Amino acid sequence: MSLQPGALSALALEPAELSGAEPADLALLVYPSLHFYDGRGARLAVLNEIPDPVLKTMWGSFAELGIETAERLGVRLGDVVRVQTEAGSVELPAFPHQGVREGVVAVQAGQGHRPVDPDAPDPDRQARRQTIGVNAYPLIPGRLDAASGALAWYSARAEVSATGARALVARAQIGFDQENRGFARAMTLAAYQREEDPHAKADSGHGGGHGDGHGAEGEDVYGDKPLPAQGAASHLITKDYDPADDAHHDSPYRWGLNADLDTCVGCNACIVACAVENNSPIVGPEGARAGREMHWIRVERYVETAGVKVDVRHAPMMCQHCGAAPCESVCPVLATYHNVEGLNVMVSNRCIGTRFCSNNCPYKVRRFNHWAYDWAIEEPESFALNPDVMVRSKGVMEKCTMCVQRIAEGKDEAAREGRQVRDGDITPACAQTCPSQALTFGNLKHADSHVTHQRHDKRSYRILEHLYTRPGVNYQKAILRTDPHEA
Amino acid sequence: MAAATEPLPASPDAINDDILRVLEPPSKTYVLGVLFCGALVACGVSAFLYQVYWGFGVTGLNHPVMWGLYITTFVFWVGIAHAGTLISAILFLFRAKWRNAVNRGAEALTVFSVLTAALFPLLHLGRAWKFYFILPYPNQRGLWVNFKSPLLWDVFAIGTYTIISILFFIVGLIPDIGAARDRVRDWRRHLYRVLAMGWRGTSEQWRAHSRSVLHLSGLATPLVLSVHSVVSWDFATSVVPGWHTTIFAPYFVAGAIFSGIAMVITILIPVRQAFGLQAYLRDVHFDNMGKLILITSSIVGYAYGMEYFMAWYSANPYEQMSFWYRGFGHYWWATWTMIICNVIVPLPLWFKRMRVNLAFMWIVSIFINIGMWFERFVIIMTSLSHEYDPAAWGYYFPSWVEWTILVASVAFVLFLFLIFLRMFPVIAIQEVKELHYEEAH
Amino acid sequence: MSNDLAEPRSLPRVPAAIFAALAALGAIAFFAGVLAEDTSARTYRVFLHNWLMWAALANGAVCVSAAFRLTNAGWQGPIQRIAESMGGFVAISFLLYWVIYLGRHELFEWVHHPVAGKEFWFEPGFTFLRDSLALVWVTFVSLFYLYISLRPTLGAAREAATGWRKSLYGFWTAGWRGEEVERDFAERRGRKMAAVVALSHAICYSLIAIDFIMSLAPEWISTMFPAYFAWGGFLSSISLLTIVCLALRNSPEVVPGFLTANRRHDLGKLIFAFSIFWMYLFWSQYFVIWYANIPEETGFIVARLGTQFLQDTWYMGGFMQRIAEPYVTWTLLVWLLVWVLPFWVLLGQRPKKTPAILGTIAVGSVLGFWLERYILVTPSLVPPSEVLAGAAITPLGWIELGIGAGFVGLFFLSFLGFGRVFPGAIPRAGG
Amino acid sequence: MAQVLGILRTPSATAGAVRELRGAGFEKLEVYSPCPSHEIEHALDRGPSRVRIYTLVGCLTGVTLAYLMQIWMAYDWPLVIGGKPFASIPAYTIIGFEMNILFGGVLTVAGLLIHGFFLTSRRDHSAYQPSFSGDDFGCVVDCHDDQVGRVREILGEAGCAEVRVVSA
Repeated sequence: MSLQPGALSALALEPAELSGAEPADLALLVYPSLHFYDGRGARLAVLNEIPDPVLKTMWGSFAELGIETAERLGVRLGDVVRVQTEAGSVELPAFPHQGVREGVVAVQAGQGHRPVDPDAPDPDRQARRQTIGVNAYPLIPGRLDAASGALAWYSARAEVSATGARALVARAQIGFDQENRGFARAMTLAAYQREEDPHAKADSGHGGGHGDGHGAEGEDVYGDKPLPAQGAASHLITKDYDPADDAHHDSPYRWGLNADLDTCVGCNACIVACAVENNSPIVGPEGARAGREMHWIRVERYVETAGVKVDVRHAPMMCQHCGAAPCESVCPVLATYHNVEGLNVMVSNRCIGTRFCSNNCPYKVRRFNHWAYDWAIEEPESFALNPDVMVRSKGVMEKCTMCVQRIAEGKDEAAREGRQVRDGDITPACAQTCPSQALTFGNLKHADSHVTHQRHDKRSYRILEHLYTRPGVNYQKAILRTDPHEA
Repeated sequence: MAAATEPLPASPDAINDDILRVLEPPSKTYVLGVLFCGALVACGVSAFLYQVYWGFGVTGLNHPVMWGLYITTFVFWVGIAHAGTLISAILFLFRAKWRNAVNRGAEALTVFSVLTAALFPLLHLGRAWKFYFILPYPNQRGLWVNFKSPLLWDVFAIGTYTIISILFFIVGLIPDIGAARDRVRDWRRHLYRVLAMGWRGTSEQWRAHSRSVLHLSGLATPLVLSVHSVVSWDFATSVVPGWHTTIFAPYFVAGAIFSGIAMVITILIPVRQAFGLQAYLRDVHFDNMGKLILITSSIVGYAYGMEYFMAWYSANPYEQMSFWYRGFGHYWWATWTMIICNVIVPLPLWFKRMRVNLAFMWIVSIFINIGMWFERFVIIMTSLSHEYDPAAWGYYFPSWVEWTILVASVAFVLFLFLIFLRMFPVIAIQEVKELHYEEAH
Repeated sequence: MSNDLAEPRSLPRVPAAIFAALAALGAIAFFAGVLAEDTSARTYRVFLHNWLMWAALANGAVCVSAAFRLTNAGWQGPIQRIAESMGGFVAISFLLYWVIYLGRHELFEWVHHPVAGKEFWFEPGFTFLRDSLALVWVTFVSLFYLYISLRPTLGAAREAATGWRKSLYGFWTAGWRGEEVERDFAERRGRKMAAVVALSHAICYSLIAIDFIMSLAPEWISTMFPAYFAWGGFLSSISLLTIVCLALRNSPEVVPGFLTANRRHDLGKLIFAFSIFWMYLFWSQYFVIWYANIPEETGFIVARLGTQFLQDTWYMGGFMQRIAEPYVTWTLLVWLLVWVLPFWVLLGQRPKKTPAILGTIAVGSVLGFWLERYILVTPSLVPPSEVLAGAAITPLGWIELGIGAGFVGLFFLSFLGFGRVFPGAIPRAGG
Repeated sequence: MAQVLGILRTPSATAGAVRELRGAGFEKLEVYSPCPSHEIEHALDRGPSRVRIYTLVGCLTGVTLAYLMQIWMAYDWPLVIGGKPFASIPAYTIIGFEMNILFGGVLTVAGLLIHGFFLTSRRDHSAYQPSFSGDDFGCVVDCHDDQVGRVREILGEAGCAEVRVVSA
């Protein structure tokens, strides 16, 4: 993530070209954001609400500073700073993090549009009423780059000073340390090539204790501290845990999803796809600051700092469709249960909003409607909703359904052709959108399906499997080309 | 009774006079108190309606912390509700006679707090207007309820407890209503005549009455253990680190008795002073309640220690982190308030001198009330804000709506208690009399 | 009166001979078992479970006396002193503790290699140091409590005592003048010590439960378990106290007719109420673990209750096969003896007052606790998988029964010895 | 028939009067007392109240109903919940226990109402006076008119502060 010095020289930009007075001032870096690029998507609330892939912030722009630089300036996260260049100045909250080179202040471009509808009555349409973030373009002096003849983006020094004000920063994720909990795991290439047949261990389930990816005796899994081994007591259970058991024996299907961490790039496209497919409400900047975003899937970003090299991992996290789901048993009104095809089903119409299911979900993937978000939908906008998915009222839970509407459609399609569902018939929105095909959907009861193969792969593991939740979502470890401990 | 050092009232008839005097027309302060409490209750009702109209966005609840002040306060009031049954039923079975003067007030407190507590699960429902979904009634959807859910056990446990404690309260009250009927001369006479249902104290009535009280005590004793155990299982049956721990049931029961007795002391000391009931609420009562506080405080302290020890001993990173966070994370102030109020502050009560010092007892009891409220706050907040997934850690602070409803709930209990004070004898006349005759004998 | 207090009790010959024989039998079983190569581990295992039973029981008996004092119970009369006489065994149990220390290599895995994540807690030296200190403390406190409790009685008896008793009593009651003020003072001090005894029991036996039972299956945790174990010591001592009282009720050596119907009723109520409370604690632990179904916790229970404990199927089935799994029948028997029978039989008033019924239930309860201790210890050391693979396991083997009998013999010898050294402790004449 | 009322001051005196009267063959007695008294109950010797049967029946009904209800409802629309068996007996024990207590308690009170109020309300209570909820104990004897004298005598000897004929 850090800006490599070589990258600058490739642009043939001489540091002397940076205008501005003091060499002690920071180099200003205005860069196009992943979500808005140059600002063409900035009016879309759904894009505003997607967490930034690195900062995990929503709604707004931030002055990114290196940790030491921020310390030198006496600026903490959320302090509103003024960024001043010869061309202009903007005020925005500071966000110090380790992904920025020291001596640089970085601001995403493409925000700060004036409100289109400042008098919009609805409190939920903050996207229309307010200016979101700041426009960073006025900071650029507007010189041309001699080599290309285009605008010189990187050509100004900026002075950053605290204004004394504080701003609440909407963050989808606060810490990037996974505390040795093995959410996003990795193994070295060498270990992957070395490892024999993990199949015997991969699904040993209840009896085998933590045969859940700790199986490789830690040699390839750094940072994933296993729980104490199971004692002799549970040896009685000899039957291996097979995820296919979590569907009714008459059902030909047990749906499962696979997330390959090696190919996941953390782009968040799956979140957009999911939100659009499933009519997820937009909670607005205030809702996001309160931690009430309604995404059914999130991409967790973890930074492992073992060894000298920084290793960033992304893990998509959605409902795990547990075979023995802790959320189900605590619901008093049967609003969530396990269906015959192995899905964890949420019946929002039955929900009365005790919210116990969310408390008892170890993956924290359930979302609660704090407001009646659907009030924001009016006549022309309502045509943008997916008619196959209902909108939820205030006071009820919702969560990932594995795009149950697409499953129904796929099964209908297959039934019309008089066959069972095959790989590729059904693709949930997240998997469909994923640019690197990190997500795969399929039938775990079918021995030859893609997901079944992936589940038995050497890299396979399930998150928090030691709780015996029997997740239907499988993960595959990222591959580290070099061993960080040796590097 | 060995500890009866202070004089008892002169005659059984004087008992009626003394106790029924409380029912005489109220003073201005009393009326103001009732109005004040009523106003606060009205504020709470408004806040609730505001929340129903807008949704849970008006509270401070957010993504990882889905339970907040409401459940805290719910558990708190359920806990308070345990003192009445403990004093009335358990001590009745143990034949501890000192209970006689205290039990009526404690039972009233039980009824009012359990009624208040029962409101909170409704207040905290996302769709409170659909609360009836939780009852197993036949419906055209053909769908029943989930009897495996701790929240459903709550419905049954709290419901049973409400009904049984009200019945227990009324059964104990009937003879005294009879006495009030024979004394009071104003409009309430008619009310009492109806409520006494023809009570005349015949031997047949007393025979059925004593037997019913005995049986209700026998039923209420395991009930009182079960109710707070069930409430504790709301937490303990989950998989949340910091909630899922086996000691919760007895620990919650001890904590409930602890806070309940403290609340009884908090309320009865002012009542004793205001209505001149020194002859009835004597040193021995406060001495014994002080001892109960000591025992339960020790159990609660043991449980704190055991939880922390086991979290460390488990070598389970989730448990360890959860308890580290509890002591030194965002909510350290709540945790240490809880420990100081519940374990440290009651320590002077090991000395009898402090137990019979009513001013001191009153202050200690208030600290315990605060500490026990914080205990529930700590258990709920610290565990939820720091669960398994590090990407889903968060922080919660209650909003003004929640604080308003908390204050209103206190006002509601006080409101009901004040009304009760003027309507019904606050000390069980017949039981004090029974004791009087036994001692004279 | 004072003559009576110091007059040595004639040792009841037949029971004393029987108990001596039992103790000898226990010693033979123990040494024979330990010296044979193949039964050594088993012998230590059996010794451990018996020791856990009787040490906690003896200390529980002191706690019973302390509880009488703390609650101003007022109905107990000589029963309190009988409980205290049973408590004399704490000294012997402290000596027997060192046998466990000798057998540590056979019993505890963590002596050989550290437990992952618990290296510090189960460092063998530290473990035995803290347990020894805890036992020294709890033994000292219990004996000191007995000392305070006996002082007034012995103070009255010392003039009439003869021989070694005279010097013992003199030493015991040094500074005692026999004034009424002292009596009150002793009473108050006794009450304070009673609180200390109760607290010490709770804390020290919690520690013992962690170090000697939970440590056998070091991956398992339960916050309830230590308190549950300590409480079991208390309840088993009440049952045994009831048996002793019933056995002594016609003895010429105790106040005639001391065990009135009302006192039997009260003892029965204690057993009844506390067995419910035992069940409550058991259930609170069982249920929470069952519901959350986390393998880290369920393993311990599954080894004892079988796979029927698990929620591994959507349907309940195969119940009969499941209770045939190792240890399951014994665990169910514990339930039956400690809770089901006491609850249903002692529900009414009359069974509580009938000596035969009350006695049978009490004997069953003590046996149940003996089995319970067996169940707590053995499956951790001989897991069900080994039993299925052919390891012989029964609580009724010759070593088990022999050592069990040895503890019974020693316990009652200690009880009789206590009565002989302090004949005044349990009053013999009415008064 | 006549009714004679004796007013006494203590439970023991009342119990004494009752014993005397019963000894003399007067079984149609009614005692009013301001508080419960074991002595009086012993003297009247009417055996344990029938309320206990209500409690027992209530408890057994409650627990049976609770289990039947839960198991039937679980199988009426079987849904898999958290991987637990449809009829999860351990989980159903909680509501089984609560309904046991609920029914037991409610029926106990029903028993009290039936035996303490409804079944006894037929009796003529003209002898009742307000001081019976204060510190007076009343002992009412139903007797033939010609026995009034004898009753008065016994009551007087038993230490009645006042004896009068309520109705003749």
